Amino acid sequence: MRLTVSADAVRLTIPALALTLLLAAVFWLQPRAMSYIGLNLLFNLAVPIALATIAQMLIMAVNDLDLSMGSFVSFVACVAATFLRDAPLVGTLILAGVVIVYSVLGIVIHLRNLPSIVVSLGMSFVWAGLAVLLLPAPGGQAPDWVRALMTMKPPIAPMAIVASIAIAILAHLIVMRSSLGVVIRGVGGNERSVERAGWSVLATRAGAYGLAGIFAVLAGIALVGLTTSADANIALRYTLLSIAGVILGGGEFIGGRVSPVGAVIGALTLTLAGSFLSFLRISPDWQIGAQGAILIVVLALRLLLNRIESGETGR
Amino acid sequence: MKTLERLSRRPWIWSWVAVFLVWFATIIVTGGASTLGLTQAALTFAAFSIIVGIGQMFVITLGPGNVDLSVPSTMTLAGTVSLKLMDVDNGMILPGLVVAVLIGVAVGLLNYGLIKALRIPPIIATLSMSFIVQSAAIWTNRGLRIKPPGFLAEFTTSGTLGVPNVAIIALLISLGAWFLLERTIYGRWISAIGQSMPAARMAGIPVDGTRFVTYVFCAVLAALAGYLLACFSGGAALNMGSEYLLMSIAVVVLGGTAVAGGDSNVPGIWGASLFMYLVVSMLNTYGLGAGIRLIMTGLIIISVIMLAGGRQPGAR
Amino acid sequence: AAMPASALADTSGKKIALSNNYAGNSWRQAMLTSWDKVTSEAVKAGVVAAADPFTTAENQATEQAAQIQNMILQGYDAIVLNAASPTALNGAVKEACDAGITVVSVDGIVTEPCAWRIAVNFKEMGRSQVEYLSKKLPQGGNLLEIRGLAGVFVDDEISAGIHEGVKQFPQFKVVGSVHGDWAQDVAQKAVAGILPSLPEVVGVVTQGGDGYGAAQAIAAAKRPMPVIVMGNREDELKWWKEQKDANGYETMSVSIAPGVSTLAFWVAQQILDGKEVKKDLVVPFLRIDQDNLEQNLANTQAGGVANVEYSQADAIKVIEAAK
Amino acid sequence: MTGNGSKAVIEVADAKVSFGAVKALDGVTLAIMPGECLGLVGHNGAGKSTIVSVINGGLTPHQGSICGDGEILARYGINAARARGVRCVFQELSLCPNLTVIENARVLHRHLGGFGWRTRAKEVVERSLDAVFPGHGIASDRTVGDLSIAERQMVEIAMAFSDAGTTPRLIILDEPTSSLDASLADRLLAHIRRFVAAGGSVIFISHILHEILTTANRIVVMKDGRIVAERPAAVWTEQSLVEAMGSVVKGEAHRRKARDLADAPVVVEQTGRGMPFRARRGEIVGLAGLAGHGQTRMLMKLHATASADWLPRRDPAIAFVAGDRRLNGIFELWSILKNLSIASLGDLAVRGVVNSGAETERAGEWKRRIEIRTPDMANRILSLSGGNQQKVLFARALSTRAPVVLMDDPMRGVDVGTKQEVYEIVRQEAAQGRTFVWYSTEMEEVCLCDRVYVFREGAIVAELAGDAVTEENILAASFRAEAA
Ligand SMILES: Nc1ncnc2c1ncn2[C@@H]1O[C@H](COP(=O)(O)OP(=O)(O)OP(=O)(O)O)[C@@H](O)[C@H]1O
Ligand SMILES: Nc1ncnc2c1ncn2[C@@H]1O[C@H](COP(=O)(O)OP(=O)(O)OP(=O)(O)O)[C@@H](O)[C@H]1O
Ligand SMILES: [Mg+2]
Ligand SMILES: [Mg+2]
Repeated sequence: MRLTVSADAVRLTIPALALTLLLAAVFWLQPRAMSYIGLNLLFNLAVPIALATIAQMLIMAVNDLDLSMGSFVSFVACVAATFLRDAPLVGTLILAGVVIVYSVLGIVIHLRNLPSIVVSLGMSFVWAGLAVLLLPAPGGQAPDWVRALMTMKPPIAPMAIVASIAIAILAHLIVMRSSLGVVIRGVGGNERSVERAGWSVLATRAGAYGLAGIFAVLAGIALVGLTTSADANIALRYTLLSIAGVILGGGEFIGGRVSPVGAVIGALTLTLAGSFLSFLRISPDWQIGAQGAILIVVLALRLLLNRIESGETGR
Repeated sequence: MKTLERLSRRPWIWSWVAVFLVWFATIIVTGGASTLGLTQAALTFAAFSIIVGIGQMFVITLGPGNVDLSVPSTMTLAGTVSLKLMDVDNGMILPGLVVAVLIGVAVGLLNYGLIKALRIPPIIATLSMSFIVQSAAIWTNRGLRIKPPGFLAEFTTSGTLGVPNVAIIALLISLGAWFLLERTIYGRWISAIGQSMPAARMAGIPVDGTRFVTYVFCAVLAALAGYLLACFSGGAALNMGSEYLLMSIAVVVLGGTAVAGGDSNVPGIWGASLFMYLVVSMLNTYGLGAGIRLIMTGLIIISVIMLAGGRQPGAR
Repeated sequence: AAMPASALADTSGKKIALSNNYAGNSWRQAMLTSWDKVTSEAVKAGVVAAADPFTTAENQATEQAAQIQNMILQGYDAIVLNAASPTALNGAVKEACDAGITVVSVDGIVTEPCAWRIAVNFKEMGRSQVEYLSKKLPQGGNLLEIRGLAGVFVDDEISAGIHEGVKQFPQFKVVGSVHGDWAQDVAQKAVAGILPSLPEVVGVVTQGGDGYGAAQAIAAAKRPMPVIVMGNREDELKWWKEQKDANGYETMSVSIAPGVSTLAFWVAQQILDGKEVKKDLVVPFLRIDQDNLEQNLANTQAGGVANVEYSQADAIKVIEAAK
Repeated sequence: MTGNGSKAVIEVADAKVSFGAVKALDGVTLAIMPGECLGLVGHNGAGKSTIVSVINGGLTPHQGSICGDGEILARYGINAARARGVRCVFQELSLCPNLTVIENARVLHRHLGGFGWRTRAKEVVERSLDAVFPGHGIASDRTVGDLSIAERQMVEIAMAFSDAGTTPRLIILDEPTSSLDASLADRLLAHIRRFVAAGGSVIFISHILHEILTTANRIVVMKDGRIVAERPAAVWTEQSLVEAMGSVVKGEAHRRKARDLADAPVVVEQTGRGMPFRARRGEIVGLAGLAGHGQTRMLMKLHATASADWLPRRDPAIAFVAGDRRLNGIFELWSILKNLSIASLGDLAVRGVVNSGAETERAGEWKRRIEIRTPDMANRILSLSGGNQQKVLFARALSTRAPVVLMDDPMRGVDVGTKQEVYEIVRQEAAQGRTFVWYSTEMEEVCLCDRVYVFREGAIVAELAGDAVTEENILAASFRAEAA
């Protein structure tokens, strides 16, 4: 029996190592972070990002890209801070409705063979418009149960860590272990062969988009739970963050090669990178540039580890 | 009839149809009185998206995952630095232009350097680069708005025979781009790379050289657009490029260029750029609130792409 | 021996941080420069131990929330905050307060009750524009409104003030409204697009940072120049001055001074010093009129914004006034 | 057909399919009996793949009917076909490269779902792999993309034979051996015989005639969308098959007379693990050995060292003919013309501007020379059959001025007639001083070379020259290292 390290595991070690290194650097700069409260402060805003990253990953699994992720999460946050609190039933219906809209988008994109980039670009305007209509000025308030959930203090590990692990496990089960996940990734890998095996690629794509919608809705709700209130622009950066998170986690743009655990790690890494910079105290002129530099460094690390790794297995 | 049918299969035709519909819907409000003004304004402002969009189109043609997100910050840096250098002096116009172009070359060089050296997806590489370039812009002029030299301000804001000068520049650049794409080896090469990089490599195409030149070309066009825009709007601002991030991508894909690469389209960029400007003008004219306006913009974009339809089967 | 009542807690060991959400325009750059200028002197004089500025890469509430959380970890004693959103940072601000940190929000204020607010009456700023126009143009007419960034608190407030003003002076009518995102080039583009469809406009009400762009667009369309309310940017003032010299053009200019960050710094220092300070403080906005145009223009850096920096004494005055 | 006792598994009657002006099927009637292996041969573009698609349910014929077990099937589609036990191995690999072998099995067998499907799928795949290719050495939790092309083909074949609920009754194999070496192919053929003996049916398409002759019970010859001959396998000979396909028999392919090339200058050289690689001017060097033992990697390395990545070369040093044309051969969006000319644009352009007149002329020349079957070179490349696409790739490489041509098993799916023509061209070009480095999985082709390097585990283990290039020697060298 030959011992083979599965490609998935290899794909994971690199982002995980990058995260560990960064975390070590942060602890070294700011030992206070090495505590229950410190870890929570470092990571709690990564929870919604991780959820959005999983959503983006599902879309990328079928070779599409969602440029509306940020404005969609903002819109959900607005709904959560208004309807979900004041009229839970209506709020729930709206959220269920937008998940269906996501599925329909998948269907339309498939049927008309449209580039997902353009459709989602268009949708980003639509979600932003709806959010502005809902909350012309920032406001609203998070439902109490959401707030309670996000500020919970579980024993042993802080909420941010517990939630991240839970998200990673859930997404792993859905995407890597379930039949639906296999078929979704199969569509990304070779659409024609999935079709030839008698599956409906249409239904699969709709499923992937619907699931992505669900995760994005969760991201919006989690975000409001942390910020306590919403505004129409609250999560715009999630579009690029979620894409970067998937890539950092070892995912690829095409070919259905994704890793849910990697995506969560990617989201955590991105969040941590921001803190790392804060602790470095760079001149304000270069703070923005340093964010770019840290992205480059993390990716360079990925390359370096890749090199070492491929040198070992001789591939 | 036959020509009509052939025309309807051109990927760029739909953006032009949309342009005429929206244009008509706008001028009808004032009973045609605004025709000339609106057309001139549309040509003027579309010119900037066209220049930026052409560069972006070349990059997108390189295949899936290729996109330049550093366009806005390149525009900003080129605008701020060149205006600072010219310092309202008509004699410095040429050095200013040269510096803007050099900035474009430098950014493109660094962009491709990152992509190649770190083997990271261009989308991430150029995003990281854009942060650094933005910082450089902040560092060089700290947000001060310096006026452009008088001649340039006059030139960019006026027209020749009723056609805005910036639109004429955009037209010249478009013709050049069209020639590059359709007639030259370089055009073939980027299209081949966009369809399949391994196949391009095996066919003996200098893949890295071609991609490198393309990224530089895109950054140079962005820098040029920044230079013109800063002169046009009477000074460079640190956030002046931010609009052009999504805009440059939108005009490329709305114009019928294949998102998956390998197939590009110059007339479509014109249609899409005019369209993006006119939609906002139309909705402003109808006096709709920001929310409705955004929703309508989104729905119109989706309708146009639905009409234009997907790509032919067989293409990825 | 009893200490004199005025000798309060010493702040020389305290650290203050500035959390800023945006650095991409001249106003914010002026704000950062003022902060640097005033605080570095204060640090040198030993008033406080540190006053570090931080700026987020993207103008986003979530990123700023993370920034505030990091400041908590870094052990700052006070945070001066120019917030991306009045409400979306409440979670992070609450955590800071719970950690015993003084949070003073300024310009972009937050609604979390535990924080201090140094606010400008934005509504009044909008209303006063229309009031000014009503004096200049008693017969009224059509107005064009240039708004800021949709969905942002300040935009909504100023716009509400303008519409209140229009209600108060019904001879005016807002015939067009565009979003200029507080940027000259965006404003110019939006105005150029709507202008052809508008009837004659007598006044342009703005939010600052967009008057010059509007003037450019109107000039390009070869329309008669309406009264454009300016926003204290140097290029706006310069254009106004040119027009004034050429044809006696009259208008006014109003905006919040970027130096308010220094006021917030001193207020935070006073709070750390143990002073009793009301949670809501008001600073006047900075207004420039026809008569003091030249003087203000002379004091404004080329390409910058008209500015005032505040001293400790100013802060004490503001605090006393609120009592 | 139903008269003689048993009923046909699937019977297609008078099927017509056309793609635009091309009549891919022009009234084909075909029945497959239980316990029968039907051989299907024909030139490139004869319509074999098309009839396969019809039987598989992937393509509805524009005219004609389909019967199964004697009853007419009105609504026949992919799922109906699968429910009847029809399975298909397509020539171009159709697994999902990003999934593991097990997960691919899950995709293939729709009804394998439910809790614990992984265990069941693993069992199904491994059982079938063990049955078809004993001693295969493929771990079922490996990602398909990491497998070699031969391993992938093995997995795909095994999947088709696997049984997860619906017993496979008719298995269609469209050129299944194209990427397998001789020993693996033999194992497959043996399994086909066992399967047929047990009552299963197989449709077997191949351009390698002796495989068909030894395995099939009945052989059908197609030509231009029609069936032109149909006889029991025993009656056919290789000669008569080739004649029926309409190719001019050009006699046995012969190696060129041994030439003395010892004095010719060395044009390519590569050292690595094992023996060094060297090729001289005008030489045809073969790369042999079992599939997937480093031959393709060697070609890639040779190409990488001689080609420029940054600056265009004035004189191309090396040209390449891809075997995996989907991956590194064709440009799918382009016309045949552009696909052909891309490697030699430098000669067709003045200062970077392409001279389209010269381009069209050059393409027309090559269309005549190697008979690319198309009405118009401006048609899209994908409108050509697989074999014709391969011819375009040949023309692309040969039309350059490169002194060295690398060929990566380039005859996959090329019909017999065309092969003979290409062999002839290669011989002529070599005589004029071009060097060919030729990797092939077909022994006949390897034997055409002047000198052969045998590969084993990524390294060269033997060098055979002249008369020593024989099937026995190559096989011996391929396996000897294993014993050592
Ligand atoms: N989708 C299609 N569009 C256009 N023409 C097609 C299409 N599919 C097949 N054809 C044409 O139909 C004819 C029959 O093709 P088919 O693939 O059945 O040939 P084949 O016998 O399998 O040939 P080969 O041995 O090369 O695989 C060819 O001329 C081919 O070009
Ligand atoms: N499902 C399909 N959709 C579109 N075109 C198809 C489809 N199936 C086959 N074709 C076309 O049929 C023609 C035959 O190509 P195909 O790849 O099937 O040949 P092949 O039999 O695999 O190769 P070879 O010629 O090497 O035997 C090509 O033109 C191909 O594009
Ligand atoms: Mg075929
Ligand atoms: Mg075939």
